Amino acid sequence: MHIAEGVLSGPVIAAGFAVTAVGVGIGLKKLDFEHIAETGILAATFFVASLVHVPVGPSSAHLILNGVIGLLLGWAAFPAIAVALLLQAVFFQFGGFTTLGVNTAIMALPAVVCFYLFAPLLKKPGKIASTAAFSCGLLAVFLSAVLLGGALYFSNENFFEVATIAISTHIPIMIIEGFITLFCIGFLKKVRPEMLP
Amino acid sequence: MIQETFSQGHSPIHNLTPRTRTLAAILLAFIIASCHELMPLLMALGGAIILIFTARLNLFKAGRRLLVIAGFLLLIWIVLPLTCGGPVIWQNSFLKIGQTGIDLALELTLKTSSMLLIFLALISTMSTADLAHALHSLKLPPKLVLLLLITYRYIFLIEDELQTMLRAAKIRNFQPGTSLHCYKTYANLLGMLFVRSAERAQRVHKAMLCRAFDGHFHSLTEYHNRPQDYCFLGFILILSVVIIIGEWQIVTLPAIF
Amino acid sequence: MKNMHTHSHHHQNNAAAVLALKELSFHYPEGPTILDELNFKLHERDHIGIAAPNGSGKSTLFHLIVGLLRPTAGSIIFNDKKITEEADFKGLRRQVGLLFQNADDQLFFPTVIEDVAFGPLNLGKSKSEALEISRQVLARLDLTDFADRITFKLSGGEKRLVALATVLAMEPKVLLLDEPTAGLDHKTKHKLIDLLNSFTDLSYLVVSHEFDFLTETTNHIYTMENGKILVDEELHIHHHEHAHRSGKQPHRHI
Amino acid sequence: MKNMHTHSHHHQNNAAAVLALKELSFHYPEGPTILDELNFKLHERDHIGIAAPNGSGKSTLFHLIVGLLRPTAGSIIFNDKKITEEADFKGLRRQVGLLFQNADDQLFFPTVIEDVAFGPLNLGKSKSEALEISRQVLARLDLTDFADRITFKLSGGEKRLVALATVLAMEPKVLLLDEPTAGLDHKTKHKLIDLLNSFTDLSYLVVSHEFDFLTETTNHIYTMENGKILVDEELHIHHHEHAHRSGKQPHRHI
Ligand SMILES: Nc1ncnc2c1ncn2[C@@H]1O[C@H](COP(=O)(O)OP(=O)(O)OP(=O)(O)O)[C@@H](O)[C@H]1O
Ligand SMILES: Nc1ncnc2c1ncn2[C@@H]1O[C@H](COP(=O)(O)OP(=O)(O)OP(=O)(O)O)[C@@H](O)[C@H]1O
Ligand SMILES: [Mg+2]
Ligand SMILES: [Mg+2]
Repeated sequence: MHIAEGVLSGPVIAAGFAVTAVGVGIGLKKLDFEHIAETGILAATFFVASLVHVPVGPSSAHLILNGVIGLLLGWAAFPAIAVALLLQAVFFQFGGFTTLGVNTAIMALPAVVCFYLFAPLLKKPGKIASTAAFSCGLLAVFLSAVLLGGALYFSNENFFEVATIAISTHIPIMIIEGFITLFCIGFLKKVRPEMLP
Repeated sequence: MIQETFSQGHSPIHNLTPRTRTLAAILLAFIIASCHELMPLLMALGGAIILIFTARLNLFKAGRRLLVIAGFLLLIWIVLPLTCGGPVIWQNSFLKIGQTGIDLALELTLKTSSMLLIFLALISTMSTADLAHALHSLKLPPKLVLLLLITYRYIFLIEDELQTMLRAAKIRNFQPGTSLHCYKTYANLLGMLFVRSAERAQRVHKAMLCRAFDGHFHSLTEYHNRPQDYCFLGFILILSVVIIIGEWQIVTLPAIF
Repeated sequence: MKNMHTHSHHHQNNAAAVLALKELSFHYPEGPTILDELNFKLHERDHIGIAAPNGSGKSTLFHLIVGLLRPTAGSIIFNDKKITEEADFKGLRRQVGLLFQNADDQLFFPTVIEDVAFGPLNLGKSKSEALEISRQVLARLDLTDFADRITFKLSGGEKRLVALATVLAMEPKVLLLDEPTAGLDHKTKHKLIDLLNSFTDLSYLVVSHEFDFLTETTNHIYTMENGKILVDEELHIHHHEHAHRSGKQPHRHI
Repeated sequence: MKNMHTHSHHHQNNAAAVLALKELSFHYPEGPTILDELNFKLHERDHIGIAAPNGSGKSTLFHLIVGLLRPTAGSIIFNDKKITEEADFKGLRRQVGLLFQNADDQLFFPTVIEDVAFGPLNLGKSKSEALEISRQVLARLDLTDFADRITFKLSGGEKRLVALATVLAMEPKVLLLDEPTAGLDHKTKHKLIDLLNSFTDLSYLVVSHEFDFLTETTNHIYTMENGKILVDEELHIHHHEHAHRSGKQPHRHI
């Protein structure tokens, strides 16, 4: 999920950089050197995983996974996502320098919110944890879609319909991300629970 | 397969230091992002095309990169003329096409494509390692630079792991479809990818300790500007000024400040 | 190099060829030639070893055979049928099992039983049938107790055996084994040797850098050079020595 | 097992012990005992091999020696000094280089020269000194042309050699090599053998499952069992045979 360059207005670009600077700042501060390798390699995994296309009916969508990365990294999701997005810009021209702030905020802010909302619930027994994992995947994408829509709308009110379309096309993806997050967290819980918060 | 298609090459652009190119790309991107008028945007597109030719990029491959934004542009060309109002250009009983939407769609098309082409010509012509060092010399926090270098180093390895696992699923007759079995399989595959990455991260951290790493990142790269770097920066400055003047002539001063 | 012939000149066998590669050529996009008009035949119950340097294209060859890569020229003939379409390869993959160079790449479910059952499920078996097949295969490899273990926490050797179980659960007629012994200790290696020698009704092709292992598990050893499969006479000496040895030590085989 | 003694009984050497492990015990949190009062001495210029089954604790032992894990009991003595604090281990790690079992874990920068220079830079060398050292080490390993290559595009064997270069750039006195030959072809293996044999002024400890490799590169081969390092007489027979062989073929050594 990203916004192409040239679409955003000056104030929105500035706001995006402000949020991202704060988030990356907190993330880097919390990132002691014990965890630099981990964050870098998980960022790489996040980058690669988001290239996976899953079938959605006759078409396909690529995964977003910011819910999972939020649960795994907490605030460090900010620098990790910023780096991954810069690499996406370099490799695929998804976004560029001016949109880096907004695009990072769109993905990382929901990741951190979901971390605070759902991380404590993952340790609870069966159903609660599963529901939390599913909601985490769903909500992270939903919030990202809303932020993306908002960034478009605040850039130019004429983007209202475009923003609405962008948000609504993400509805099936939210559900799929919910399931993927549910199963993925279930996997981690069985195989390497110490990775979860 | 992730590839750095344009990073190798011989051209006046490839001969510039990565720092010069990065600085120029960032400057131009922010200037173009703040423009709204036709003339300066046409000039920006002209500049972008000159840069693409100077970088001697394979035009076919470069053109294909424009497809990245094609979907989005198609969407706005369909939606905006119908929804933004303004003087009516054409209408029937259901639809009304307005001038405002067309102007906006044109502005976005010019902006997006010129920014993409500039990025392609200046940034995609270096390896990401070079970009990281350039950003370091432009005062990006060292920790973030190190993160960028590590992420870049491992994406290829991890992509390879992912592709191999997908192949392993394929030879066991896995067929993707819209089904829970499919999503569950992908989720497990990705879970395994995350677990393997976390294990690898532990080993990498240990390997870093073995080489006396203490959290401080020292870059090896030093940049020395050569005449061509100054010439190029001069050209970029002139282009920027021309674009800004183009924008100013129409927008009155108080509106910008 | 004097004492090397291409495979087709040398190998004579009157049994039916299960798998034949004809003038197979391959290069990665924009890469150099990896396979160059390679000819090869695998007959029923053939147990063939390939020992060749790093990068000579062994893994690539295996991936071509099961259709994970497509040849740039030449053809793959399986059970006398030329395989070209993805649909044909799908059928082929049910009968040709590939053990990857790295077992970790092949195991992506949390528990062993889930992983082994994944293939049969994809083949359209019901859950209970898939579980039944998986249990049988695990029993055959002496891994019954592993069913509920977490795959990721297994040792290297155990992972290799479980990966083999996932392949066998597809009930293949031909096995392709890509460096099955790398990083394994002697005990596990011998378990693998015994296992392979018990596969009398299967044909298999093993890639390995370890001649001892190849001589104990195969009837012929070839090498790869310049994109072709060659017979290496020097290696054949090893082989005959082996035939003699294993004749004396039948207890090594199941 | 009859013909096995613990290491300390057997190994006699009057040179100074660079590294001594005394009654070293270790288990992972909540795991079984991996090392059990292990005793071991490495003397100056000792070239020692360890061949032991998967999971017997070889990698764990190496990680303990360089302080990546802490023993649950016993002590590590380096240059006659007992090492307990992280600060001491930091000093030790400058002199004891560990080659990891997987080269990809050890090469974490995009380009070869950056990676090799990373250690010297961390040791406080200036950029130009670090570059100078790195170039020298690469030249010594015949890798001069690799300086600007991208690490992830190297072949397995090349990665292993570059990983060795990153270790040597720290100018260690002792090398710990964890399965340096896994997955390498014969040519690269021989390059490694020649290289190790040229390290006459270093002590090293090599873990490998390949006896041929150990006999060509070490003077003693031990095994590990029940958390201890043991002398395996059977292996020593191999060893003597080797001593004889390499005496005849001095051209193998640099
Ligand atoms: N995806 C790829 N893209 C481009 N080149 C590749 C790719 N995979 C492998 N190669 C190259 O193809 C050649 C053959 O590789 P392959 O993995 O088949 O060799 P191999 O004989 O299996 O080697 P090893 O003994 O190391 O496993 C090598 O030179 C390798 O660098
Ligand atoms: N991080 C860990 N946590 C818990 N147990 C571990 C961990 N790492 C290794 N082990 C266990 O410790 C034992 C020794 O592992 P180690 O890796 O030292 O063996 P090794 O002799 O190097 O084996 P190999 O020949 O496979 O490399 C194994 O049983 C392994 O499962
Ligand atoms: Mg291979
Ligand atoms: Mg080990």
